[in-house]
Amino acid sequence: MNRINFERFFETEKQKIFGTDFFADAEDYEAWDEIDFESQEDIPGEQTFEVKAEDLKYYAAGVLDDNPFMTDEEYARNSPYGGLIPHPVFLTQITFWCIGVKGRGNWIRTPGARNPGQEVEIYEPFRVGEIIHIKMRPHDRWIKRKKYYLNYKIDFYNQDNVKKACWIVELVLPKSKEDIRKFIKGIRGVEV
Amino acid sequence: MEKLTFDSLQVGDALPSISHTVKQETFWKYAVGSFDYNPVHCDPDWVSTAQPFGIPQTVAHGMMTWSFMVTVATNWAYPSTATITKITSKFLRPVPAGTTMTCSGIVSEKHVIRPGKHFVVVELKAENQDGDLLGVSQAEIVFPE
Amino acid sequence: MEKVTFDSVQVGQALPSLSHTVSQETFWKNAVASFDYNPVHCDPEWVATAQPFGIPQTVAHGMMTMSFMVSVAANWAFPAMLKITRMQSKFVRPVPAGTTVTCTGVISEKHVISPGKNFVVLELKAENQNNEILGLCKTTVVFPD
Amino acid sequence: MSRSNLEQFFETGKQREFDTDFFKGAEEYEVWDEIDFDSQEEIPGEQTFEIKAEDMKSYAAGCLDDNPLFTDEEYARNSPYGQLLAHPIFHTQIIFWCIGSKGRGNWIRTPGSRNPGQYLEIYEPFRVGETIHLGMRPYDRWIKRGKYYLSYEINMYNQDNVKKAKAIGTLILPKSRDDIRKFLQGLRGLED
Repeated sequence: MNRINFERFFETEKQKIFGTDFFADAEDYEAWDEIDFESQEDIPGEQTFEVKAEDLKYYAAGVLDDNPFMTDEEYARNSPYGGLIPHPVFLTQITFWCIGVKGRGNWIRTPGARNPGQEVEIYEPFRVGEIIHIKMRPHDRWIKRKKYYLNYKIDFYNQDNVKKACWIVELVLPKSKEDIRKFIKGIRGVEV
Repeated sequence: MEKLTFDSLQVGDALPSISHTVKQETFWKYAVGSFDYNPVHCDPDWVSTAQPFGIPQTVAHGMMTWSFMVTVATNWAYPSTATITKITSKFLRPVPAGTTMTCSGIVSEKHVIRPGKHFVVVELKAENQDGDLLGVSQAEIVFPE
Repeated sequence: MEKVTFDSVQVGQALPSLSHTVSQETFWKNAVASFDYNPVHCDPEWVATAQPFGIPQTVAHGMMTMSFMVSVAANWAFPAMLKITRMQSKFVRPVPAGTTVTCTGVISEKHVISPGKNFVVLELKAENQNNEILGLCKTTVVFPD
Repeated sequence: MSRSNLEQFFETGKQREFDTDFFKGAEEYEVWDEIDFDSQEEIPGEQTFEIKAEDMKSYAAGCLDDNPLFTDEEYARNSPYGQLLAHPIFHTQIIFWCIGSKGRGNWIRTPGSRNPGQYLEIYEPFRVGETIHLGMRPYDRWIKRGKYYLSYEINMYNQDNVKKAKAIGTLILPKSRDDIRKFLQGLRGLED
């Protein structure tokens, strides 16, 4: 699966440097049965996210939303918002970026993972110019109908430590590293 | 009831069910036990015209139906000193006197947190003699170390 | 910027719908936009055998389907300066390339709290061309005036 | 509706004292469209609840639960719990008692109200000898499919202000005082 499929769509700085190969380090992703629920203190992301107009605009484009508040800087500036506002699900981009490849929470990159549904709460919309950092911790882990669920609670803060949003990010995962390895080799590693 | 441990449990395990046939007297008794003397449960004359549920009979307290369902969980969990921490309920049909309510439960989720914090989710339900769903409840039950 | 007042909205009111036909290219574009390059969306060869969803095709990102649904809410709320505060989604069916996703929304609950805190709950739905439900999203919209 | 139907089941001091006529004073109950949601500080109940063994035992009997942990003090004392336990839904008795008929929250007595479902969190089990007081506040109020819902958050504390449990109590209510009056005359004061 090489990058050329994606490169033609790259528009932002961050997109050009982000690791697009989710297989590359899959062996080291946190596995469902190895997550430490003992310590409850907050875990930072691998990196922070400086919000640029291009990030907002191309998230909206990526979800085929042509709403001018999210895509047209001039229009947004003259609106009561006074500037671009993001699509409410823009924090997806922030999360995959801040979690990165090596850090805690990288299980969200697991090949073979499935998305059962999410819960997001927005306190303040993200704004161009803010530098967002995330704090996350294991929240719940369960088995239901032979599927292995995991979720982390992620809080999003800006440079002044104002809490902007909260997301309970949840996936159905392969159970163990061994099952992840199967998926890496292209074999189904769930509910076998 | 033999002792259960979190590890011995499986998603899909059924809990022993219970059933009760409820009469007007049952509603009066529960009203006394709960201080909920709402006439929709206690006053057959008033209810025959007021009919909050659109039927002329008195009906069981939602809280009684809930209590019946939770009893299925406590009968199953307490012998193993497991504790119930969170319970929700939904009442789907009014339950007139004469109904035989059967309450049952199954383990639907196993939450693997850490020793002393592991919990299961039990789905409870109450059905009448025709198998119609009267109410449902979901209980989180934490197992000791 | 037409003003939408809390009193003017009614439970049951439908919001303007939208629809998109998704292709593999749409998935690649969304991967770039969200940094979510999971092979289940991006790698047709791998998915042909790995089949996490038990089908040999790549499928849309859940977050894209959620974004489509939330766009229905944003198209209605943003021009009226209403604030989208909470979203809770559920993905019911995988969405393979070639699907036409149609998203609709209806005001299902009106929460009368106090000026500045009133909110409505929208039930948003995504369906495919055979009217099968792909996803659901419950969204809270607060009226700031 | 004569009290005699009920008196036959009285077992506790509180039961003999409690006003069983929900019609009396119903005109003054809090009404759906008149609840003040602005102030968010916790409102106390009209009275407190000193837990006696008879109260817990009578609740279990009232819901036909013969579990000896709830009904047999001697058995309970020798069990791993070491003392009498309350059925998890015993809080219903506490709430109806503490709210009484005149104070805030008395909408739960409204003739014509319906119970759509409840939410309860138990932090510490209730114990004989504790004196429980309530801390309530309006939580949510909404219309759905022509029905008028009201919910209060009801926190239950013991004499040392330890929070024992939290309930979100919700009922479908008649919309206005006029609708309640209809019910008082034995008519159906609802639109759905």
